[in-house]
Amino acid sequence: MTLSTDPDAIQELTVEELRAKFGTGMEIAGDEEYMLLSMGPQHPSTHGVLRLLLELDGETVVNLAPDIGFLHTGIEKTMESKRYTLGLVLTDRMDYLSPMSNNLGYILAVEKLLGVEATPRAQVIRVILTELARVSSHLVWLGTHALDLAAMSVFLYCFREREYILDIFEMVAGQRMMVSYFRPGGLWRDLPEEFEPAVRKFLEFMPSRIADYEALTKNNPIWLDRTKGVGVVSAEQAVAWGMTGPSLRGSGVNWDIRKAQPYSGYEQYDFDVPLETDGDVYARYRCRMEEMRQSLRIIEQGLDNLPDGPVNIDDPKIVPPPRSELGHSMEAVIHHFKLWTEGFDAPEGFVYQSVESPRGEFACYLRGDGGPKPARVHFRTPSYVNLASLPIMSKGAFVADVVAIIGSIDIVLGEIDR
Amino acid sequence: MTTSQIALWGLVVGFIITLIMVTGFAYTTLFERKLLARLQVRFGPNRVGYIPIPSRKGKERKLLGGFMQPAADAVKLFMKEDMTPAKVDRVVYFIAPMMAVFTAIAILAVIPWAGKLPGLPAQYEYFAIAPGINVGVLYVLAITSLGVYGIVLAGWASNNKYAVLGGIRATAQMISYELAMGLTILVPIMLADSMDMGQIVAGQKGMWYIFLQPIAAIVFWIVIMAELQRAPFDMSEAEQELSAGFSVEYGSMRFGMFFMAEYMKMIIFSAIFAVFFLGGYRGPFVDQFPVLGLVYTTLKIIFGLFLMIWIRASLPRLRYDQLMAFGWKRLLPISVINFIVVGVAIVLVEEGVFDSLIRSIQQAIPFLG
Amino acid sequence: MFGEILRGLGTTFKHMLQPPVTIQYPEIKRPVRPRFKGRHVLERYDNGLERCIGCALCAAACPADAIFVEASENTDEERYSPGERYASTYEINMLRCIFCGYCEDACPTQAIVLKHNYEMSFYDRTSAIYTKEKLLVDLAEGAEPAPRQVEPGTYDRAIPEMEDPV
Amino acid sequence: MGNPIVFLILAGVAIVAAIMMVTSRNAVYSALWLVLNFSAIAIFYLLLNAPFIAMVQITVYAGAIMVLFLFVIMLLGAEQLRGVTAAIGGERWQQVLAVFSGLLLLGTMGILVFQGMGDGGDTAVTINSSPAALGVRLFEVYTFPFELTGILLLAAMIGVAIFSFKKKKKEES
Amino acid sequence: MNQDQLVVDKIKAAYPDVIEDVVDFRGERTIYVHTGQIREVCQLLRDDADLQYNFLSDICADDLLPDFPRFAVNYHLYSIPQNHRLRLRVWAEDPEDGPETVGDVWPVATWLEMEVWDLLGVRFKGNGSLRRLFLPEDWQGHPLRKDYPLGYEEVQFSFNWQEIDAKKPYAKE
Amino acid sequence: MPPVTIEWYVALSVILFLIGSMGVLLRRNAIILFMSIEMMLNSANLLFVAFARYLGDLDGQVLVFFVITVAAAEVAVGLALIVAIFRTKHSINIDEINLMKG
Repeated sequence: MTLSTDPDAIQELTVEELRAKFGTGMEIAGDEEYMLLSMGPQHPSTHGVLRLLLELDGETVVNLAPDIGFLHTGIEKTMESKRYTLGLVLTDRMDYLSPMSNNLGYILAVEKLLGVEATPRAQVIRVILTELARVSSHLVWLGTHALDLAAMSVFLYCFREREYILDIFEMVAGQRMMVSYFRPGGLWRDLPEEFEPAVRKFLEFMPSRIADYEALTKNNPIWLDRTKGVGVVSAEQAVAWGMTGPSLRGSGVNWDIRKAQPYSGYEQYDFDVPLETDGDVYARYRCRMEEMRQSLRIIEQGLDNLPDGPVNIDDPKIVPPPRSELGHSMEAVIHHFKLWTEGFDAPEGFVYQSVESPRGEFACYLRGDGGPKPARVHFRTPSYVNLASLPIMSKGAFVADVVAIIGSIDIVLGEIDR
Repeated sequence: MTTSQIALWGLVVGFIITLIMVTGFAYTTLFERKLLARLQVRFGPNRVGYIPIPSRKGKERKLLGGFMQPAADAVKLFMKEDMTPAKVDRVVYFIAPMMAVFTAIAILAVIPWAGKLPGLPAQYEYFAIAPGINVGVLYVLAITSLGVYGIVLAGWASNNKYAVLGGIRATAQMISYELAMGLTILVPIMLADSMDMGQIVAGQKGMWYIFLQPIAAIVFWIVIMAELQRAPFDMSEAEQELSAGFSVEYGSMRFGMFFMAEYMKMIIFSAIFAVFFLGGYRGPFVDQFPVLGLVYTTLKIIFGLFLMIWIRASLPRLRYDQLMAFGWKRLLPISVINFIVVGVAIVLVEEGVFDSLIRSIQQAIPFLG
Repeated sequence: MFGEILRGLGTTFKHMLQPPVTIQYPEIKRPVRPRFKGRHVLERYDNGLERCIGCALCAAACPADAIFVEASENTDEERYSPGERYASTYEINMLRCIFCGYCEDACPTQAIVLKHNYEMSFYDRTSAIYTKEKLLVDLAEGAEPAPRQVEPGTYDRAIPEMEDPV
Repeated sequence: MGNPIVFLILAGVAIVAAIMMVTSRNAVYSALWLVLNFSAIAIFYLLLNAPFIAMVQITVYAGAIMVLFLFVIMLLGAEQLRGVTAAIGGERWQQVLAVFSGLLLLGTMGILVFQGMGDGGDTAVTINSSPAALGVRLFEVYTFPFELTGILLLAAMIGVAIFSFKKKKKEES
Repeated sequence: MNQDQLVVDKIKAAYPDVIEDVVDFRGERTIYVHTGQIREVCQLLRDDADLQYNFLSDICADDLLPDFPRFAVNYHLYSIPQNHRLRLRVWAEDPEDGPETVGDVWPVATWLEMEVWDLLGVRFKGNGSLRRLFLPEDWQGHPLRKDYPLGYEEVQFSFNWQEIDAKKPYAKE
Repeated sequence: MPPVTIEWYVALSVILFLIGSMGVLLRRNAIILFMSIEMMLNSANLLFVAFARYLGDLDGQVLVFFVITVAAAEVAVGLALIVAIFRTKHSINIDEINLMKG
């Protein structure tokens, strides 16, 4: 709920009105002794434009209500008026920290709806890039999380490595963040020559960099004090509140979609799913740090076993013909024109495709009505669902802990508000 | 010297030192930004005021990059609109930054900067604004304890919940850490058998107290960081939690005054740490050339600043309750025990138990002057 | 406890001795990768004719509706591009462009290409409309400018032979 | 015992601060005026050759006790009394009693002062009031009271701790 | 026996008439459940020892405007122990009289239903916290509905610059 | 200008004490009331120190030291009481907190 009319309005609401507004599950108890503190949307550590309404007893959080919608851009609605391929660019802009995962989720849903499957080479490339995106996303998470706890150097070190990954993305897709590299039926183009050496180099230096971050965080007594036993969420609570990703695995529930319901050939890779049982901020931190290492393993296996062959499926109804054919094949020209003006028609029906994004289960619900544009697109974004459990995690914590907890569930407001 | 001469001396020297301090504060900010940047593999400010040096790679801003940055900052702060938010308590809102700066400057009075410089009045044993005060250490404690007013009043007057939280945090923190501070300060006092800062420095001839009392030195350093509200103890402004805490409603030079107070206090407390544990202005050949004392003091201050900034770059922030627990449950017992141990040890030394040990250490490190 | 804190301090100290990684932007520019999608240009053939044939596929492919194309008929007396038509108006609203590169993909003649220039800031919003004059590349050395008069039947084929981009 | 001009200025500051403290509606202002009053008195101590006491006055009173007051005022948000009775006033008989006893005290003082005015002069003796001398006196003559004060402080500490514990228990149950 | 079939059998055993249709598409099973009994079915699916659909992945609604019933609500269920996905789909003829909330089966449903209500206007019975989540609280209508009027920002080019610029709501100096 | 004698200090001390006692009698705000008491203690302290100087005896200063200690203890307990009362009564008006029930 965004208050559109009067910025002061929230101050003037009575406790009963507040309770009515913020409803069950996250209600404001409303005792005069407590102080209402509005945190955000312009606040250094709400990771964008999240607004939290805190009810404080001294510095202890009695109640907390998240208020979102400040970044709502109506992506789901917009996509209904875009063709399947054109809608892809919008998915980049949801979780802007790992656009590759979003692309993958959407593209897999489109391919599922069309009933096609990408070529083996395309699948491996997708996996490599998605895992790179996962590492880069976790780097931003670690940096901002550490910054929330005022360990400011980690932030800059993380961004240095992230820069390297973004450079790889630029090398591959021509864009650093809004890549739109995966296309229905395959990829935009094949990998460039310099891709493999660059990634190999990354694999070489990254473990020592992770060790550097851990030197500043992992066993630091202050870090432990700040993270251990903070924001605890039990396994039952985590499942009941729909938490996914490292936040869920930090509570000891072993569920990783890459393992449980493999897509894009994840079953061929040998990797572990890091699991912690404490369910606190520190456990989630440990999970993500370990996930970075596992991602590096996956990337290495992908590079080692990168098959040859085309990156796009051989279906001119879905994939535009190669440029070299346009000059001499009338058929190719027709397909090219038809694809770029009308797109392809998807069958009637609906599909639901989940992928494991760095933040958790990213899923795309896609309903086709036989035409070139989706009739309904819905994204189940992990940050949005994970945010729901913020009130139960923060109850009884301190204001400073709330900051740590927000950091630990790694929310991206672009994805929450869509 | 008559009373009025003493007062005149205090005024003149005080004015000069305050001026130096204000410049020093500006360059401390630059030092912090530069050093922080280097610790984080960045450049730091290097645009304002540089000497372009042609190098193989082309134009690089190498030498003295950014040495005019403090001036630019000052101009920016002065040029900004000096606004007062609507619902603040105006009087207190105006007083608070002044209180902060006042307490920072007042401590300067008793700090010894150098030994018996040439030209110093005959009865002064060392160079300070007000030398020879027999309660110098207590004076430091007293003025330090007033330092909290700037923050508390700013927090309260701003009529902002974040500011109030910052103010309350600062109060509790300052009061808690002052205890440990008082108890650790007792250690050099006991060792030097005087509360005169100059006597404490003089007492460190041949042996800095940090080597005699490393525990007290570490505790005192931690307490200094807490008193200064420096990371990892910067509860009251806690960027990530309270956005800017007590100073959230301040802007332009009024904010600049808080900034000034903080950085001047950084310098001053580095100096105080040097006086108590690093032998103050003492160093090799300082007895022959008293002017060297100024150099040593400066070097030791820079070392202190370096340490503060380095720690800030490396450590996460404590939580408020952990900070209090740390102060009361760790530092206070440590300093109490340490203080008792030192007391017993001094008596034993006076009885002559450790004579040979001390002599051998003194022989091992003669360079400390 | 102190050991770990010292390790952290050591890590930052280690970094202090490394060269900074930031780039002093206006003086030193980071080279972009060959595939980088920057500012658009409208390409020409080596002989000076425009590649754009005014098919408006780019406009259709644009997810942001940022391209406006108006096509006119080529004549042999006044020939801008090979084939029947050319773009008499070609505009990109850079305020809307998201640099996805779909226009480049859709273009059947490799006329619109996203090049490596990323310094496109402007002071007023009207400068954000990139007209054809702004987009069109400069003539190569010795090439004739378009429009020009040509022998009839020389430039019939609108879509040239092309190679797959790397 | 000090320069009369300095005395009068400081006395003026102290008295004005005291009056403002009592009459301020806002408790924070009261506290600030009281800090000023304490500081003035601390300077009196300096004039009276008691630097140690002066420093203790500032450290303990201005630096700790008043900060504690401010802390509590801010914590409770009790800058001003809400509703019910006016900030100054009380009941009629209290006002009468206050004024009466004030006048009584003032009269006594007047008599005392005018009787003694002028005979003493600056008879003060210079004393060695260095912290060391004070400490010797404290520990040699007043050892027992010193220990008693320690016990009093301990008792106060325990009392305060019990207060805060009670509150926590109530919350838990 | 495969999980898909087991689910259908279990539901049928407990509530014989509740399943309206079962559809398989691209390897996903959709069970059309009678609107009135969605909560009971969900409870069964979560609690049954062989099913254990303990994880509610998502709730999303469809607006199938020309058709009737117009709204359909999808519940994407997942069973972590069985590693199986399932979609329940219910029809909502009148969005104001939507299905019952499943917030007491999976607490997160309260949060997810809020989004559905905000964007599509399907009101879940018993969910007391339906409020504007993404949109300003004074927003009219539900934008993901098919009959929601679409706006279009006319793109400015040099030929229509003046015309559009004149209509733009620039701030007054 | 006559020299400053001990009477001056007596006078100042009495005036301060007087103002303090006025505050105690007239103010309703428990915290201000408390502060008035502190000021009365201080006026006594001033007298102690003045007489210590006058008589050339350190005992006065020692007593002040004790008074300050006791005052610190008193403030700690008193403020804790005020906070405790405020939590139950939501008021620090002494007229409203004079009942003996919680």
